[in-house]
Amino acid sequence: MVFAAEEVMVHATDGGWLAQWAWLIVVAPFVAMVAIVFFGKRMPRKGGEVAVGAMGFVFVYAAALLILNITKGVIYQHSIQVAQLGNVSVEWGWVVDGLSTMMYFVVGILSFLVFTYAIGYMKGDVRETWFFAAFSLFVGSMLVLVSAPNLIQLIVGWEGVGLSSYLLIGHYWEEKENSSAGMKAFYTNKIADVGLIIGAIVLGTAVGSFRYSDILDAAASNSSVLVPVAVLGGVLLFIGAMGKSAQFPFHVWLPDAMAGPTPVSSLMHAATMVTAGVYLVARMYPLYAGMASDMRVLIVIIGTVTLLIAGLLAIVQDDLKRVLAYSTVSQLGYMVAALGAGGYTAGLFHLWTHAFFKGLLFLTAGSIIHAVHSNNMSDMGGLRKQMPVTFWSFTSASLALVAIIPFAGFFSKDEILATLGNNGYTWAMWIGILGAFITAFYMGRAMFLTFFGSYKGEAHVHESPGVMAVPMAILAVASLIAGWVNIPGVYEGFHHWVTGRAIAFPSFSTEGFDVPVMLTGLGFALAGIIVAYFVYFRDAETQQARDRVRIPVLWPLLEHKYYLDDLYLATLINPIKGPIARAVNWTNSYIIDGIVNGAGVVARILARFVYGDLDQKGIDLAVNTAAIVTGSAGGQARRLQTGKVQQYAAMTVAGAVLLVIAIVIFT
Amino acid sequence: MAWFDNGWGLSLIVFLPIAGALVILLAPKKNLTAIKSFGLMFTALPVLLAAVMIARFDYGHASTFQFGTNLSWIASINARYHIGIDGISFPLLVLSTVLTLLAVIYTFNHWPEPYNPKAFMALILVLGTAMNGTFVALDLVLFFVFFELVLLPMYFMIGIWGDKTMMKVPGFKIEAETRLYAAIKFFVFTLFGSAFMLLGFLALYYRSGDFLASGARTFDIPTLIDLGSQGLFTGTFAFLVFGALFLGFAVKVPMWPLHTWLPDAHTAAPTVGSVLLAGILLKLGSYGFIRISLPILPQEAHRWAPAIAILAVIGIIYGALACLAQTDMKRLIAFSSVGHMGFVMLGISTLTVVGINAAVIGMVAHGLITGLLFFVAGSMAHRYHTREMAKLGGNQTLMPKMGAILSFTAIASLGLPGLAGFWGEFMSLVGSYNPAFGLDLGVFRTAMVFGAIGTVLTAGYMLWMLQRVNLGVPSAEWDSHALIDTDVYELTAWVPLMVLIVAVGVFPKLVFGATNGAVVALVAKAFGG
Amino acid sequence: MSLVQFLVLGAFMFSLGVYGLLVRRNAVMVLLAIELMLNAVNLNLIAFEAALRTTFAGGQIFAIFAITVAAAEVGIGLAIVLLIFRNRRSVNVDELDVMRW
Amino acid sequence: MGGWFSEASNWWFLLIAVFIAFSALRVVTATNVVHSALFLVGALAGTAGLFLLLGAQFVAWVLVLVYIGAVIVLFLFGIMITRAPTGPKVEVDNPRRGFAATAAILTFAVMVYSSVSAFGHMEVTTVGTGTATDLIGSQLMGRFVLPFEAVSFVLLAALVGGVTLARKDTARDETDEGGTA
Repeated sequence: MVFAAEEVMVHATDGGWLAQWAWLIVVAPFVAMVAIVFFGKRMPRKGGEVAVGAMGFVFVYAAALLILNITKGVIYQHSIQVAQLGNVSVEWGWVVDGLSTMMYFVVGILSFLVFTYAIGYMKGDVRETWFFAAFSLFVGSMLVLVSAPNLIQLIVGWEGVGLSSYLLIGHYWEEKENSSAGMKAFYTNKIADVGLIIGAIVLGTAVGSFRYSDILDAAASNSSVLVPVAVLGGVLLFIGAMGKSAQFPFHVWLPDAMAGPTPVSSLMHAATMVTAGVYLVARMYPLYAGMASDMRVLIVIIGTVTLLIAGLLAIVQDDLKRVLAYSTVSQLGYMVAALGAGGYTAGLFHLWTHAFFKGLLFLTAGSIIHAVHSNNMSDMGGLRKQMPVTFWSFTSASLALVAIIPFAGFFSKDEILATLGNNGYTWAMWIGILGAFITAFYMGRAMFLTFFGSYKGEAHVHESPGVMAVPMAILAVASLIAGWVNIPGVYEGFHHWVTGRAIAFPSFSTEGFDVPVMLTGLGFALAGIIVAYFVYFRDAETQQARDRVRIPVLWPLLEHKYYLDDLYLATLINPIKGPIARAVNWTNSYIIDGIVNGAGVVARILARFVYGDLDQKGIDLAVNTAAIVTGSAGGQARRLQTGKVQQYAAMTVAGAVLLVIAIVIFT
Repeated sequence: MAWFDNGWGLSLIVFLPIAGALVILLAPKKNLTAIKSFGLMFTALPVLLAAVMIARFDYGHASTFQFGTNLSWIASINARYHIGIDGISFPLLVLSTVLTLLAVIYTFNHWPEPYNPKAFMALILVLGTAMNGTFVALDLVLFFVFFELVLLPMYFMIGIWGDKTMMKVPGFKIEAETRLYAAIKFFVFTLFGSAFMLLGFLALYYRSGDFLASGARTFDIPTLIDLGSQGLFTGTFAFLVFGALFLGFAVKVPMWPLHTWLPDAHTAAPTVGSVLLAGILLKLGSYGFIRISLPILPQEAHRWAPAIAILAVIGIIYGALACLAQTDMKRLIAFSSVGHMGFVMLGISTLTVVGINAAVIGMVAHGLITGLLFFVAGSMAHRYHTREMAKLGGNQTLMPKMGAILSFTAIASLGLPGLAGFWGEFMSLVGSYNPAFGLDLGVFRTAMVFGAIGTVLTAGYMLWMLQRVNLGVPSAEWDSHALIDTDVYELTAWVPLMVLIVAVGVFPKLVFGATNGAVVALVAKAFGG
Repeated sequence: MSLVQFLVLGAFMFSLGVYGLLVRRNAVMVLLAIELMLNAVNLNLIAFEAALRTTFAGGQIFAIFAITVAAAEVGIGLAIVLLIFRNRRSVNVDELDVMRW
Repeated sequence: MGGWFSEASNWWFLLIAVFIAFSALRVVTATNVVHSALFLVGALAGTAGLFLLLGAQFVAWVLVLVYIGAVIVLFLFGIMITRAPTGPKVEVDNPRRGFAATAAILTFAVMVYSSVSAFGHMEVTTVGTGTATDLIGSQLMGRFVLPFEAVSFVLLAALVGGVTLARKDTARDETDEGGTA
């Protein structure tokens, strides 16, 4: 066994009333949504206050649950059956355990802060009310997903998240690009969801229940029913996770998702969407760690490929939000790779820290965009002075992302690298270290281009209002300290939080810092910053260095996003939308309908033959002939009709006489 | 309430609408209020009675026929007035009464051209009787009568109140008025299937005499089911009978490749006609499979199941692809029905409890969702005077409520979990992963994969439709139009549907609670569990 | 006296009436021709009566009837001619062809 | 044939018949309407003579009184009112003279043939007592009372009809005058 294993001991309470009422945090956002839809327009802040209130409730409740989990530990699960089909049971319910309390808290705190920020950011937007309604739906769906005790509810939340992301990304749907970006997100997810749905069906049918507890019990006990399908089910579920967590090759939707308002991006990248895939893998971790462990290398490969290619893409972006978006994809690659390598805690820990600093990065980006009215870094520069809160927040988050000690990202990324190294994925560890360099380089680039040098934009720059600045400041602090909850050898609380689950499973735990790895990683990160400094700050005026990093083949390849979008468009979307759909329609109109219409025409021809030739020309011939003869005779006789009475009389007389003559002759 | 349980309740639900039609025919043509109030009264009463039935239905014995009666009708051929509902027909009957009522309410403010409220209302009511009757009939002759009675009002609705534009029949040099072409196609197609179905009924009738102790032949469905579950109908006879019934029901469903009447009929029909056509009429076919074909001829159902599954999946993919090529909004929605009914048929073809349950909820959900979609599409066509999606766009800006409802419905239609449409799709996939014992796993699991891919394509065309119709900047063409957002009649008709879509989505027991018991018993009896 | 001689005279008179009926253009003259024909009929009736000698003098009575009806016919006929003349300023039968198809 | 002339009444017949034939011929050939009407008077008078010859005195005098006295006067009035052309200049006959003559001759031939073949053997009883007028009267009011009343009704109807038809439409005339004035 590759694991430096530690059996997680289940020693937890059922959580009491706090866990029993935990469904409230799932329902609250939906209540808020309904309230906003019906009454939002009449409220002073267009419903934003309701949404923030609901998120505040979620945050407080989630914090209470987290504390409960930290202090006593909690494992609680409740299911309400809403349908029974033969032996298939459909249930709604909620789970309160180590994993879900951590997720509730992440979702709760980020939602609360981002919603607060959004009150300021979205002020005066064309569809403020609608935005808050959809945003609440977004959070609500995510909570449905997180709280799910079974795969069906997970799918419900999963697709709900997809839908709300579609609505929010396409928020400015007046422009076709934006609504197309929303659709792209939805489709990409939907394609991956095919895997999720089939995977859920495969596992659920095999076990006879869609509950995690039943499936994972079966996995833990090496149940014979699960043996034939465990790997298949694991792969299929992972495909679903790849879609949501934007893993290669499904990552294409995430950068385009920037079309939505910035708070959406913030929440989507931090807590409510892309984490879903990671959460799913973590939730099903006992399966991956046990029966489906053969496929774990696939997860690691996908994770590392994603972290590398997305990191490279982040280098070439001019759009600040796109830099951050690719960086998210890259960081998700880290998490996935960690989970694949057996680093249950490491992956979730990175999810945790990443949520804070990536959420913050987007908020600061939003703040900047709000100020300069442009997404492009070529329109920014030198904002350090005018926007101090933003600058310091951005710095804090960047350092966390780049993984500089003692910021949050350092601890989580280090743990991932250590996990990869310790579990035999040395190649993956080196890619991870390379990724750290790339991360540092593009973040340094973004930093220098945005805050240093001279201002190149035109809009009047101003610091954001308090309602936006305060959440940023809070998150800036969080970006610093969020990593301190799991310092190997010092305090390993996080590991205990998230491993408190109903199922015992083998989990990797760091036994302390792996000092060489740590130093290497840190060194590469610093190197990345330094290179970025030389290229984008010191040589800012000459541009020579920048030209030098434009490596001929690679750079255009990156600028075209490896031609993946074009590939999908050319091989999948356009053919289906265009020729294939048209061909089907043509088939419908001309072949199937052709047969139908042809049958109709044949019937008509036949009918014409039966009627025209047989009936009319044959049987009716006599009748018609009589009619024709009568007609023509009448036409002739008509000439006799002069209207002159005497002529008629003459005829009458002649006729009568002839008649009498005839009678006389023949009698 | 003994009278209610002994057949009067059901008979009233069935025959009140047609009585209303007669009353309306007596009403003066000019008196719109009388026509409206009679229409409302004679469709609202069945809904109330159905509500009473919901309260009184014995869910613990959902497999027994309830509220029924069995009276002598045509003694010479032993056709009887045998009615009753079980858990399978019950949700469909409720759906039918509700949708008829909503159609009547919607019509109050949307009389199609040529304006003739009296006749139109009477036709809706006749249609109501025919649809309700089909779901309660437990005698093949009675079933056939109601099944065919559906055709007449629908034929006239399409043929008289339909789309008057000229259309070119593809592949031929014929030009025809859309409504006439569609009405004739609809009628002839369905009649073609029904002819075979009648043959099948007659064959069962003559054969039944050989097995019954009394030697008397029977059209009685429960009796035939008893005979069928004993495995008495076998061999070439059974094969041919199933084939004949298949043709009759598959045309109505419609299954690929017998579906082509559907887009034309839907496109040409007036709004209410499309709603009822999509909402109820299509279900008659799939209901026939569950009620008649499967239990009476279980061995043949088993033999035919893979073929049905393959055709269903072709329908799903094909319908979705055809949707992507549509430019006409109503036609797109019509083609989406082919795909959705494909899921229903896929569920049925699995011959499992899960699959057949999925089929019933799929039918109910499709009735609610596609019915609503046609309502909205009809209202939009009414306002914009065009159904061409290329000309629309920015509807969300022009008519925010209408746009929101359209978005909601389209999203429900693509099978979003948590809304009604999801259960039918998901559960039929679950069923086809694990079909009835002895069915080819390869075929059904392949079908499941393609079905799942079909959901992606469904999302594709639905969202694309939304993008083209709802989103974007409205073209300047509409500036001069006074576009009025949803009126009160529309909201009255639509809100119940939206509420039901959410309710069934969140709490599917609303449907499964009734169906499951009946389906379990059906499967146990016919296929031995 | 033989019966035939009267009948032949009547036939002659009738034939002349027919001729006149067919050739005359003046409506009044047409009417005159008709009177001639009626007269021939009366002659026949009286002749037959003289030959058969019925107990109830049927021939004579029918002759009286015929005369009466003829008088009525002339009255109406002349009235119609008068009306036509008034409307068309002509009694020319040839010009009366409104009954044509 | 010789025996035919031995009867005196036959001479009377021949005389009157020639007169009738000539008069009748002129009725249909005269170019003047008035002449035509006067020749009709002749034909009718001759017929009345023959009636006397056949012993139908009452009918003979009815013929004279009704026809010659009333109908012909009516005709003359009609001729005057219609101001029909009286001169010979106007073609009084239409061009179908040949056809009409043929038809007339054929009619004559048929009638003669039929009469001769059917009644050739019959004789009429000669003048003598004649028919009593009281017989006619009693028969009219007895056996033939219904036809009699019917004919009287026809007469009345003809009277009313004649008046209605010939009456001047005052209203229309006034508008006519208004139009010309």
